[in-house]
This record gives sequence, C-alpha cells and structure tokens, in this order.
Amino acid sequence: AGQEISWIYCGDKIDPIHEKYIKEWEGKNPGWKVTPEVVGWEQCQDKATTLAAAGTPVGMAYVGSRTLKEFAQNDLIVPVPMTDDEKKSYYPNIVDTVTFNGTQWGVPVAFSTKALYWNKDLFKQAGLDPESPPKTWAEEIADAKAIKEKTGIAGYGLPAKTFDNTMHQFMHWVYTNNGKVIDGDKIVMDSPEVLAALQAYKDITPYSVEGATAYEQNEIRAIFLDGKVGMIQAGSGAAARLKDTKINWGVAPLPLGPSAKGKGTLLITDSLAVFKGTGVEDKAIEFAKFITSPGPQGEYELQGGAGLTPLRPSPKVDEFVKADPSWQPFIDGIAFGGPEPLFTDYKGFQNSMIEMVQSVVTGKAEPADALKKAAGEIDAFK
Amino acid sequence: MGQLFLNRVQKFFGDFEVLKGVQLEVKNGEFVVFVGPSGCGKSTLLRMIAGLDATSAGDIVIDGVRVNDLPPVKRGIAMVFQSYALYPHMSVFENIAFPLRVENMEEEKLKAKVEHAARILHLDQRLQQKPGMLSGGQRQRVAIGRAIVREPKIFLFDEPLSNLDAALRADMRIELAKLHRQLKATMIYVTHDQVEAMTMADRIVVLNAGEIAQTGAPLELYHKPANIFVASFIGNPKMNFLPVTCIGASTAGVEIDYKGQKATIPVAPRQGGAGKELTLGVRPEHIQIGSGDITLTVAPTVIERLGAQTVAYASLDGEGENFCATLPGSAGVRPDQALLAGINVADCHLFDEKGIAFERQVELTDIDMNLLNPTAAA
Amino acid sequence: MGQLFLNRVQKFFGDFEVLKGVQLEVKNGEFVVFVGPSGCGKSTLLRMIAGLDATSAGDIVIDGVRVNDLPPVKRGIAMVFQSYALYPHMSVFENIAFPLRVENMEEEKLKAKVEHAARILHLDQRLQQKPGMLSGGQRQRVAIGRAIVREPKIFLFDEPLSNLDAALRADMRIELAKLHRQLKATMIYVTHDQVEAMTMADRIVVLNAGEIAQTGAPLELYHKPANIFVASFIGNPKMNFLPVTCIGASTAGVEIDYKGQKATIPVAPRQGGAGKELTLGVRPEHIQIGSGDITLTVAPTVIERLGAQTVAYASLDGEGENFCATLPGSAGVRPDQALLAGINVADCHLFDEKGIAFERQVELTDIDMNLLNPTAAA
Amino acid sequence: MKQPHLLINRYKWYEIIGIYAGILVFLTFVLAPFVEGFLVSLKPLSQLFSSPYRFIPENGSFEAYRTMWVSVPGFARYIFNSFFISTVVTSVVLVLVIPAAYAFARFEFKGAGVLLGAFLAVNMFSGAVLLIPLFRLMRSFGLLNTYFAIMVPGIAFLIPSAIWLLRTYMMRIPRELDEAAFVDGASHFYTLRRVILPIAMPGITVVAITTFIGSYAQQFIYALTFNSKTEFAPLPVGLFAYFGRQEVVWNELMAASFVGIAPAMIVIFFLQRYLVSGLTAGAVKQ
Amino acid sequence: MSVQRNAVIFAWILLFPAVLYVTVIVAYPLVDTFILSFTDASLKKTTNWVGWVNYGKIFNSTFAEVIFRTFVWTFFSVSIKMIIGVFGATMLNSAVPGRALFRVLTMPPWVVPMAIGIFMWGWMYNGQFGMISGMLQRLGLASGPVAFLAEGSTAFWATIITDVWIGVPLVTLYMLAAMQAIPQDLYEAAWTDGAGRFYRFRRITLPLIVPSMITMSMLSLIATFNSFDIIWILTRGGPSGETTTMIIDTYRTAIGSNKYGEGAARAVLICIFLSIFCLCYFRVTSRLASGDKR
Ligand SMILES: Nc1ncnc2c1ncn2[C@@H]1O[C@H](COP(=O)(O)OP(=O)(O)OP(=O)(O)O)[C@@H](O)[C@H]1O
Ligand SMILES: Nc1ncnc2c1ncn2[C@@H]1O[C@H](COP(=O)(O)OP(=O)(O)OP(=O)(O)O)[C@@H](O)[C@H]1O
Ligand SMILES: [Mg+2]
Ligand SMILES: [Mg+2]
Repeated sequence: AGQEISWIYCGDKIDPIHEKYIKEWEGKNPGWKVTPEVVGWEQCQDKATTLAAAGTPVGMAYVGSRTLKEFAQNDLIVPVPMTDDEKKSYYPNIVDTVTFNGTQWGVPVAFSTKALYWNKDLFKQAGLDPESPPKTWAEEIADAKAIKEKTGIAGYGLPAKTFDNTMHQFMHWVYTNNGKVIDGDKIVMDSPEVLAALQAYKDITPYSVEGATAYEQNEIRAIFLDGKVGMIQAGSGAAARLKDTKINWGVAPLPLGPSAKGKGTLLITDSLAVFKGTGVEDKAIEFAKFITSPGPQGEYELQGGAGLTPLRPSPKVDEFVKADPSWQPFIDGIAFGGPEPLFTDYKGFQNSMIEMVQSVVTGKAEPADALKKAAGEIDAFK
Repeated sequence: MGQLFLNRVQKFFGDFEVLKGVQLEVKNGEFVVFVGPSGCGKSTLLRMIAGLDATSAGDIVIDGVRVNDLPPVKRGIAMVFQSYALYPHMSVFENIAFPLRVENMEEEKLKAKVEHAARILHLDQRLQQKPGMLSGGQRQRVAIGRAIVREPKIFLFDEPLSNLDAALRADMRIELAKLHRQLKATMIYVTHDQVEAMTMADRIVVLNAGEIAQTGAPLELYHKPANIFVASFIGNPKMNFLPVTCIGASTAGVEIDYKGQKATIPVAPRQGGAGKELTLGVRPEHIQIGSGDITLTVAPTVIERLGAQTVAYASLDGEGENFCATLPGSAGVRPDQALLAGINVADCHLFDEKGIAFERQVELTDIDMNLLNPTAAA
Repeated sequence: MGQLFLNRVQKFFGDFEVLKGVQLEVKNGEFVVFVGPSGCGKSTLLRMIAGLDATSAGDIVIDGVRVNDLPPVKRGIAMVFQSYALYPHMSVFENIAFPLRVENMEEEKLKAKVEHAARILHLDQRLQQKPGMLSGGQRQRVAIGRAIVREPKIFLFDEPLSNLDAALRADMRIELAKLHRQLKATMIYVTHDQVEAMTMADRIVVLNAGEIAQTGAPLELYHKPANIFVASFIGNPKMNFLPVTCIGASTAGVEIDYKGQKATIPVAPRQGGAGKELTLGVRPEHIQIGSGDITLTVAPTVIERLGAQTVAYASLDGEGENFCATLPGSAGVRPDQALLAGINVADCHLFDEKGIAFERQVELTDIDMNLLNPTAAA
Repeated sequence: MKQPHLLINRYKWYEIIGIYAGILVFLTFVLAPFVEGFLVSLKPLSQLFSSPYRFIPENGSFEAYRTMWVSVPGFARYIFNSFFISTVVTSVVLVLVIPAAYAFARFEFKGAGVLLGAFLAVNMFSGAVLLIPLFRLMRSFGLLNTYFAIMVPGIAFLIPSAIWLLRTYMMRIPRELDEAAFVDGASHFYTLRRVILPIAMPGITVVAITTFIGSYAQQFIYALTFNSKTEFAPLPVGLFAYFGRQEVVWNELMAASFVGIAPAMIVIFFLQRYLVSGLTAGAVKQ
Repeated sequence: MSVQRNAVIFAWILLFPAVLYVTVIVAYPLVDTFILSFTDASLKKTTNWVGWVNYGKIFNSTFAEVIFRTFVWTFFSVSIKMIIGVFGATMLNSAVPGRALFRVLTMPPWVVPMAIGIFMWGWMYNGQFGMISGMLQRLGLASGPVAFLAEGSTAFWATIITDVWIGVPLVTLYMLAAMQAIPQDLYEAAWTDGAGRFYRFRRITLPLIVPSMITMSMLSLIATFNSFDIIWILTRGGPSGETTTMIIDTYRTAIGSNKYGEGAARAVLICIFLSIFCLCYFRVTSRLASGDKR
C-alpha cells in the first residue's frame, strides 16, 4: 500500500535539486510518496501550525528552528535525535539551534549568517580608507559618522521596523559582544554586554538611514544596492545582487563589541520538523535526514544567490570559498555565533525585543531602561 | 359574486383615527361611489378593502366571509391606485398583461385581452412604451387597463379618471359602465367628479372625516341631503345657506323668517322649534331672477360665463358667505348690477342648529330614482 | 414682468414629434389655460417653458430674451408638477419652504409665508407630516404650496387641482385667481376641467396632437370654435354633429339640407359650396324639446340625472354617433320614450368637409368677453 | 455627443471642468499606487529600487509580462479558478440574499432586527480567529482540498453585507408597486421575481460586483488553509507564487496582478451598465 | 393577525436558505470561538476551562490605549472613506462623457488582491524610493527622504489612507447606486425653484442617500475595525506599537503566539464592542435619517 508524506514547503516552487532527490528517495522506497505543498514564505509556517492545531498535521514541514521548542512542548512534533557523528558533521553551534531538552527536534535544512558590507566609494568620499572596514563597534560608529557628515549620505543601515528581522539584527550585535538573552531557563538579558549593544544602537542611529523604524532588512539592502548607505549587515544574498551593480563594495566579518571573545553572528536555521500523529513519522524522519544529508544539502545550499550559508564544512565548501572569497566572513562568524533564543512564546519574546529596539532608536527610552523593561517582559514568554 | 359588508371598520395611523367605524353594505353588482373631501379616508378605506392596509378594528366581509386576514388575491378584487403604481420596467403591454401573466393565461388569449383593453383606453399606439415615457393621463389609463383585464368580483377604483380630459373621461365612463353591465361585478369607485358620481353610481357614499355622512342614490343625496355637509358637498357650485329663524311648524312645513320675509318650507315639521336659529339651503341652480317666495337683492361681484351656463357670485352684506346662482348661459347679468334673486320654497332645504336636515316633503315616489316623477323637483 | 413668446417650438422624443411648431404669445399678467386630450403635449410644453426639457427647435422668449439655454431659475418661473415631485424626506413645511430656503429668506418671514400658504391650502394641520403620510389631494396641495410661496414672473401649473374635490377645487380656484390678481403674474395652467378652463382663463389654448388647434377667450372658443376638434373638445357633454348637405349660400348664411329639412345657418357664407357635404354642430344644451328650426325625433336610450340637469343620450338611427341633449333637472324624459328635439339655427355651428368652421354671425361685439352682449348667444 | 433631453443634465463649461477636475483628483488617488505598481512591472528586478525617484523608468520593458507566465506556469489556471469560484459564489450569494433582503426590506416581523444584527455579527469576527473551528467543520464535511473548501466559507462570509446592502436599496422601491402586484393576484414570490428584481437591478448589480470581487480577490485565508491543491488555488494564493525564496519577484508579481485583475475588471465593465438611473421613472406619483 | 402571519411565514421562507446557510457554516465556529475564550486553548493537545482568566488578561496597561487607538483609527478611516466615496459617486453620477470608463477605473483598488495593493502603498510610502517622498523632494517640499512609516503619527495616517484607498471603491459604487435611485423629478422641482447644483446635492441627494450611508458606514465600520492586512503588512502594528489595533493584538495573540483561548477572548470582546457600537450608531443615525431639519 502506498503511503504519503505530505511536506509543507516554503517558497514559490520546489527547488529542482530537491525535486531530483525526492525522486531518488521515492525510487529507493517503493510505495512511498513525498507530496510537497508549496506555500508562500509568509504563510507557510502558519499553515503548518494551523493544520497541526486542528488535528490534521502534515507529515513534515519547513519551519524556522525557533518554533521547534514551542511545537515540542505542545507535543506536536517528534524528536529527531542526531547521532554524535551527525552532530559533528555540522559547523559548531548549529545543532544547538534545534536542540531543546537535550534532544534534537528538527533537521536543519537552511542556514544563514550575516556579515558587514561596506561601500568603498562612500568610504573614499568620506576620507576613509576604502579597504579597511571597521573591526569594532567604535570604529563602525566613527565611520558611519564620518560618512554621514562628509557626504550627507547615511553611514549605516539600521533596520528597526516591526519585523522579525529587527530582532535578528540586534542579536548580531549581542552575539558580537558575547551577550546572551537566555541561559537555560534563566533570562540573562539585562547584562552589560547587551546594554552595550543597545547603547551602540543608540549611538549609531544619528548616522543611520533616516527613519530606521520604517525599514526592514531587504529595504535597507535595497538602499545599499542603490549606493545610498555606507554599511549594512546582511546575508550572503546581498553579494550576489551587488555583483549586478556598479557599486564598489566589500564584505567583512561583523565588527565586534568591547566584550567580544571572537567573531560572532546570529545563527538562524530553518528545519524540517516532523509532526506527530501522522503515522508516517519514521519514514518522514528518514526522508528528512536523507534530503539534508551532505550530498543533497551541499548541492542545494551552494547554488549561490539564495543567501544561504553552508551547514557543514566540506572540501566542496572550501573550494567554493576559494573561488569566491566573499563567502569567508559568513563562515567565520559561526564560531562564536549564537542561536535564536528559544522561547515557548517566541513571537511574544520577539515583540518585546522589537519594542525595546524601537524605543531606543526613536529616542523614546534610554537603553538601560528599555533593556530592563524588556528583560522583565520576556520572562513571561519562556 | 361580490357582496361586501363593512362592519364598524376603523383605522388608526398611530394615534390618528382616520376611519371612525364605517358601516356599509354593498350588494353584489352594485356600483358604489365614494366621495368626500380630500384626506377624509377614501383611499384608506379602499386599501383596507383590498387588503393592503390592516384593519385596526371591525370586519370586512366579502360574500359572507370575513376577509380581514386574507391577502388581496384571495379577496377577488382588482384595484386602480390613485398613484397609478405602474411597473416602471415593463412596457405598457406588459403592465396591462401583468395580472393575466400571473394567472398564466395562454399567450394568444392574453394578447387579445390586452389589446382589447388598450383599444378601449386609446393606448394602442403606446403598447411598447415604458411608463416613464407616458403622459400623466396615459399612465392613468394603463393603471385602469391593468385592473380591467382581470375579471374580479370587486373593482376598486381610486380616482381613475382624474388626469383625463372631459371627452376621454366621458368615453371612459361609458366604457366602465359597459364593463359593469357585462361583468356584473361590484364596483367601488372614488371620485371627485360630481358628474361621474351622479351618473355612474347606484349609490353614493359620502365620507366626511372618516365617517359616513350619508349613503343613498345620487338623486336622493341631491334632493334630500341628510345634513349640511352632504348638502354642501353634493352639487356644484355648492348650495347657498341663509340663516333663518324658526317661527313655527305646521303640517305644511316649517315656518321661517328670513330678514322679515316669512315663508313655509315644505319639510317634515318638528315640534317646539320656534325661535331656533335654522339654516335655509338653496342650490344655485334653483335661484331665479325676478321673483320667488323669498327674494334677495344682491349685486353679483363675479360673473363666470361657462358658455352653457353663467354663474354669478355675490356676497351677502353682513355675512362673509358667498351667494351664488347658476343662470342660463345667456343670462343678462353684469357685475355690480344689483338684481333680485328669487327662491321658491319648494326648492329649499332646511337644517337645524346641528346641521341635520328636516326631511323635505319632496314626492320621491320611491327610492328607485328611475321611477322618479320628473315634476317632483322644482 | 412675465411676457412669454413661443416661436415655432418643436419637440422630438427620438423620432416622435410631440410638439409640431407651437407659436404662441402670452402677455404679461395673462392667465392662459392649456387644454387638450391626454398625451397631446401639454406637460411637455410646460416643461419646455420651465426649462426642464430641451427645445428641439424654435425659440422660447421671456420678456424679450431668448431663454432656450437658460436654467429655470433664470427664467423666473415656478411650476407645479403633474407628478407632484415632493421631497419625500422633508416635512410638508420644509417642502413648501424649499424655494424660500433656496433664496435664503430669513426664518421669520419664511415661516409666515409658509404658514400663510398652508392656511390657504388647508394644510395647517399637516405641516409636520411627511408626504408619505398624506392623501393624494393633500400631496397635490403641497405641490401647489411650493409654487405659490415664491413670487415668480410666470407660474406653470400642470393639472394642479385634479385630485381635489369640487368644493376644495372651487376654493383653490378662487385662491389662485386672487393670487393672480395680487401678483399680476403670468399664469400658464393645464387642466382637464372645463369649468376651471372657462372661469380662470383669460385665454384658452387648445392643443391637439402637438399643434395649437385654436387660441381664444373662453367664450370665443365656446361660441366660435374654429374647427370640429375645438367644437367637440370644448363644452361638456360634447357637441352633437349632424351630416348635412350644402344647397346654397346667401348673406343670411349657408342654406343646408338635413334629411329633407332645409334651413339657413347664420354663418359667413362661402362661394361655390353647393352640393358639398358639411357638418352641422349643435351643443347638447341648445337642444330644446318640442320645436325648433330643425327637428329630430329621437328615443333617448340613457338618461343621466345629475340633479340640476338631466342629460339624455340617444343614438341617431343609421349613424353610430350618440346624440345628446342637456335638459333641465326636472325634464320629463324617459328612456325609450321618443321625443322631438328641436334645434334653432342661431345655435348652430357649421363645418366644411375639412372640419373648418364657417364663421358664425354671432354678435360678439368685441373679443373682450366682458363686454359681450348677453343676448348674443341663443 | 447628443445633447441630453433634460436640460438639468447640461453643464456649463466651468461645471464640466469642475467635474473632470474632480474625477481627475479622485482617480489620481485611486490609481496612483497602480502607477507605481505599473512602473515596477516594467523595471528589471535589479534596478527596481533606485533613487532619486524617477517617474519614467529607465530601459523599462514589458518583459515581465512575458516571463510571468513562464515562472509560474499555473497562473492561467489560478485566474480561471478565481473566475470560476467567484462566479459560483456570486450566483449562490445572489440566490440566497435577494429573497432574504426582500424579506427584511418589506416585511415586519418579530426578530427581524435581531436577525439582521446577527448577520452583522458574522462579520464582526475576524476570519483569522475562526480559522481553526472552520477548518474542523470543513474537514467533517469532507470538503478540504476541493473547490468547495474555498466557496463554502466564502459564501457564508459574503452573505451578511450583501443582505444589508440590498435591503437598504430595496427599501427605496415604492411600496405601491408590490401592493399593485399583490392586488393583481401575484404571489409574493412572483412579485419578487417580476417586479422587485428588475427594479432593484442597480442594487443587485452592486451586490453582485461586491460579491464577485470579494471572492475573486479578497478571500485569501480560507483558500490558503482549506485547500492544498494547486489546481484549485485562486488568484490571490497564486500570486504568492511570485514570492521567491529570498526575494519577491516584484516586476512579475505586479505584471501578474495586472493581468489577474483584468478579467474581473471586464466583468465590472459589463455589470456597471446595470447601474442605470431612472429605473422607477413613471412608477408612482410622488 | 393572519394577513400578517401569512406575510411573516413567507418572510421566513425567504430568509430560511440564507439563515440556514450562515448558521450551518458560521454558527459552529462562532460558538466554538466563544467557548474557546474561556479555555486555555493553545497548541497543547489538552485544553482546560479557565473561566474569565483570558478576559482578565486582556485588561492590562496597554489595552485602553489599543482600544482607543482602534476607535480613532476606525473613525477616521470610515469617515474619510465615506467622504471620498460620496464625493467620487457624485462626480461619477454626473452625465459627462466617459463616465462608464471612469466608473470602471474606480474599481482596481478593490479588485486587486489586498496584499498586492498594500505592497504598492508600501512602495509609495518608502522614504528612499517611494513616489510620495520622491515627489515631495522633487517639488522641494521635503529636503530629504521622508519615511512615512517610521513615525507613529505618520504611520498611523499612512495605514488609514491605505485602508481608505481599499475601501473607497465599494463605498463609491454603493453610493452611486443610491444616487441613481433618486427620482429625477425631485431634482427638476428643486432646480425650477432655483436650487443650484450644490444646494440640490445638499438638500436632496445627501438626505436621500442617508439610509444607504448609514448601512454602508456601518458595514465599513465593522470591516475597518477588523481590518488586519493593511496594518500587518505595512507596519505590523509598529513602530513602538503605535499602529496596533485590537485586531492586530488579537492576531498576535491567537495566531502569532498560538494562544487560541486568549485570542478568542479578544475576538469575542471585539464583537461585543462592535455590537454595542453598532446599536448606538443605529439608534442615533436612524433618528437623524428621519428628519431633514437642515
Ligand atoms: N420621455 C419620453 N419619451 C417618449 N415619448 C414621450 C416622453 N415623454 C412624453 N412622451 C410622449 O409625449 C406625448 C406628450 O406627453 P405629455 O406628457 O406632454 O402629455 P400631456 O398633454 O401632458 O398629457 P396628460 O394630459 O395625459 O398629462 C405623450 O404622447 C407621451 O407619450
Ligand atoms: N401612513 C400614514 N400615516 C399617517 N397618516 C396617514 C397615512 N396615510 C394616510 N394618512 C392620513 O389619513 C387621511 C386619509 O387619507 P386618504 O389617503 O385615505 O385620503 P383620501 O380620502 O383618499 O384623500 P384624497 O382625496 O386627497 O386622495 C389623510 O388625512 C392622511 O393624511
Ligand atoms: Mg385618495
Ligand atoms: Mg401632462
């Protein structure tokens, strides 16, 4: 009897590489069929959740790893434990993004990190050395100031719209200053490291794109592509786009804060979650592991342009980086990077963080107060 | 069958009592005309009979069945609305055909019927037009057409000819009379046209402020109005009224005094009336120039020459009331030229202080006016 | 000032020519009544004068200014619509006050005016009601009220009294006449009521199928209709027509032969008419029983007793035409009892084969009917 | 142009200018975002965002109008689905709503007000909250992943406002017309069909357009959640196919939007003729 | 009375299909939502009855602010929609050549899937690349980019304008239909009495479309109160929560955080608010509609 694994697949269409490997897997598992349903990015996760909540879960869904904790706690998904070998095959810290209660709840399928892009032309116009990007926050702020004052063009692109990404961007700063939001079950956000990050936000705002709260990262990136901002932090996708422009650009690891221990970044992964109660859980796990195994995954993530960072080190990756050194900073950050903090009510947590950032950026609150307030709020979302 | 009985029918709009207990029996096949001042409740009564307005109290009985709760169609009536109520989206043909379509009449028969009605109503040229393209009179005729193609037990007409010219109106009158004879249907007809009322009615019902003032055959109302209201309402121009004093009564009638002139009015006498203030009524058409049992010298202020008749208006000194006389078309009267108006007692009406008429000793041999002795009225 | 001149005014609705070149001059302060069969174009003409319908051809001139392209308000007219056109959302008061509100009249003066108009129209009790709660006649009075509170140069009334009872209608007639005198405004008035037309008009315009059939003072139309159409349209019941043969003409008039009876009709003679088929017209009210210059033996089939008058209808043998006589209310006629109807030649009208009248030798001393010698007409 | 019969409809030159100016202002507001959208559809993706703002795009082309069909091959199907779904939904809604609106407009009965309010209450809950219970309902009816999954809830949520709109419109039709029909022996139903329906045409047209658009373009969330099959997906869902992995293909998305709304615009164009004035001309003396 | 009873029965027959349909499809979800509002339903498989707790939770410090903002937002949006809609309908109601085309050209904002329309506004509001900011700079009215969504105050109005834009076609269309139903002879009568176009509009058109305006504004009020996509796509309720309305709040709770119980409580609350509001509105306006007191 044929069985079916339904898969909510985010995006506009199924990646040809996935299509190829689905066929391959189906070939190896006669009687089994994988039926991906393509759902737009905005809605795919909600749809998976709704279906699960309504009692007809899909076999497998592409979700942000941050939601795994919530799914797990509510008994919607099954654990997908990794063997030590498997764990080891990934870059450091990646497995953490899917780990909760000591086991893994999803299979990472996509990974992204950020680096600093800078516009060499603007640096030159501002009298800065176009070949030396800022290494620390202090330099970054100073460079931004110089650009703003000398050229009248914004020095830094700070996205602070009410969007997920606003928190992500801030988390990059937290992780480049060795900060932490939650440690185990304890909120540790109200720390000097995080405060410094927030203070830096406040300091760089005057030299940032006017109206930070109106932009999210893609919009900021568009401004950068248009040459109207000196520096942004963005994923690998920006590089591919920059190649189509006339802009002289460089990409470097994210600048570090005073308490940094090394290059850091926020590690965001998306995972394949396997839902409980479908009767095909085991097969789904099997398929999930297959489709994210080094072969298919490597082929998938290194197509370029998609803005993905490789999940696993491999000779192929090294080759790739050699061919295009702009990949290096994205991989460098992984070492001291941190995961998205896992909260039961992740959205609640995120809203508080955004609120905090916005209140500082718009000057409505002092960093210390904002931080204290947010730290208090997010306790409820653990 | 189309026998109708209204039993103490009342109608309130909010607190406003429009009909105050109307009691009326209409025989099958009778032609009853409702007349009354504007706003007295004629349309309302018609609408209640039709079943469009709910009855606040009382019963409406058709052919022995209390129909208060029946919808219009079950009452077997057809109605011409005062406001026409044409279907604006349908051609004249379809408007007239509507009731037949409802009955699912076969196309050919329907067409014949509609075309017949249209011919009667002089609408044959307009059958394909929409109501919006018609003149007022044409619309009204369409509304009539819609009622007459059906053959109901009871027709209700609400001022159906008011927008037609005299010639057409005379035509229509004849057509409706013909229809009445043919179908032997009961017809209830509201009109403001006295000629229509007098010529068409078997019986006229005079309504006044929601009450029946009098019911009777046309000539009965004309010759023997029951009260001042009916006396003044029936007849055009309206009856002249003179204040008189009662000085006595005898079998010959009631003796009165008008400004020193004494006369005996041949009405059924009542006892103990002496000294009372009464009202003498005389119709303009009964005024003759020169002599009479009672005479008045009046100087007409306005002379209306209608061709066939001349109407002279004067105001009686002292009283604001107009005094009016209908004279032959060729009458030699001139404005402000005083003349002697003579009144014969046989033509007079007499009303008591409450406006109730003394019964005239007019020799109406019978209530059936067809047998009326033509010499009875002056 | 309110002088109006219509110069070959035409109106087409699509291909249908409703008005076929109407030529008319109305003097300032004149009271002109339009009559004509239903659908002949009266309302259309009024709407064109008002400036509501476009003129297809010709000029409308008010006080010497061609107003074809001016909006109504610049023409200084007020109009009562045949369809009332009341504002359903406004109380009676506001409906009547509307034109004054437009003028921004101050509240107190406005109130006084509206209340005055309402009193005249017997609407004082209804001022706070909405049109939907009014009877047909009440609505019509509101429409009149709206026109009369303004004081325009020209009033246009489209059958303003058609839904009123005789008494109220007489009242209103007097009020409108009063208004006419007071304001000295020009009034153009459409009616189907012959009495209204005859009494109110300085001049009557008879329209027939979009053309003016005749214009003239009321009595002129009555006594000297220009053609068969006017002769039959004016006067109620309508004129009787008899087919006669011309046998000659002299200064005394035209000699005719009706079924062997020869008579000389006192009309302006025309040459060479001998042997032609003419039409003799005589009004029902000019028929007398017993004798006459020409006599007919007829047996009335229908007798209508209107009280003041009796109308007898007979059909002349051979001809389908009805023959009608208006007799006194007390006339001793009975259905199917043959009688001798006499016609005096002095009362007769004569029409040629095209329907054009021979001018009657009636001594209308002047076109001004006020000076009319009362003995002129039979 | 032929001069209108009615002089009241003739305008002075300054009135004409005023009216056209008014229309211009109004349409500017209404269409401005589409200008922006249209410009986007003409630009190559790489230079979608460039400042300073230029009204006329540099080397714009209609390329996106071609590639949109290629990058989302099912797009024609989505349009068809939307069209089909909307047509069915509109028909059903009209069939249900016309009698109901008539009942509310013409009959006085106990509970009319409450019922009318209850219909409104349906619209007071946002779709998002009702999603899960509705989903369960659809599942128990076995309607998931069919055209019905999209139509059935769509109809339910379009009914209330349709009833309200039509009821208000019908209340303006002179009551005498119904009465005349009843007197002529027509049943209520016959009256509704032959008298009220034609006269209420402008109101019905508005409701039809509203419903059609509502289900053609606006009802997205049910279509998304209750249906997983691409072959049944309507236009709004289909348009999301242009949202790529990282980047939205804006130019094609816009081109597709323009192409997608064209059929609905054509429908409106034909329906708007029924918004004719003077439908009650000559009906009653006012 | 039985004429009445017959009519009532018939009325119910007419209503039955619609009522049945809506009941079958919507009643269950509505009741379910209502029940849910007293539970702690979430992604968890088990739900517990918690009584009024969910309602208690709503009334926190920001709640009053959100409610107030929602009402203000709705008020402005509906009023502007009505004003522009009536204005547009008036223009499109004039007998000028090309009006059929103009009527159709009014419709696109409504025909285009809502999200797309909102994206287009998003671009217009964009400070760097947007049309409005660009035009302002061109015309020298602004010295630099104006990011409309950056400030609470401008974002508030920006979302309102977008909502207005999406709602205007329907209002216009409906008002147009209402205007077309006014008998021509009323205008003619007013015209002969000297009333100019504007006066006729004010004294005849306007009062006669009031019933339609009441209906439309109420439907619009409900839709606007629940208007979600616009704010969500443009600002997500930000910045700093300054465009957060009740429905955004509800969505965040119910869908964002998967707290179905709490979300349901908020939804029920919205319904209660709206019901009360509609009732009052209807009371007030129907009195207003029945009198033309100038
Ligand atoms: N919009 C129109 N389209 C076509 N024909 C029309 C239109 N309006 C009026 N007519 C026709 O023009 C003729 C004259 O109409 P009008 O209303 O002027 O008549 P009328 O003399 O006022 O009649 P009535 O006494 O019945 O009111 C009628 O035959 C009518 O059918
Ligand atoms: N819906 C209503 N609400 C309140 N009063 C009303 C309503 N309908 C009619 N009336 C009043 O009832 C009275 C009788 O109206 P009805 O229409 O029966 O009069 P009518 O005798 O037909 O008068 P007309 O001869 O003027 O047509 C009028 O005074 C009218 O104002
Ligand atoms: Mg009446
Ligand atoms: Mg007319």
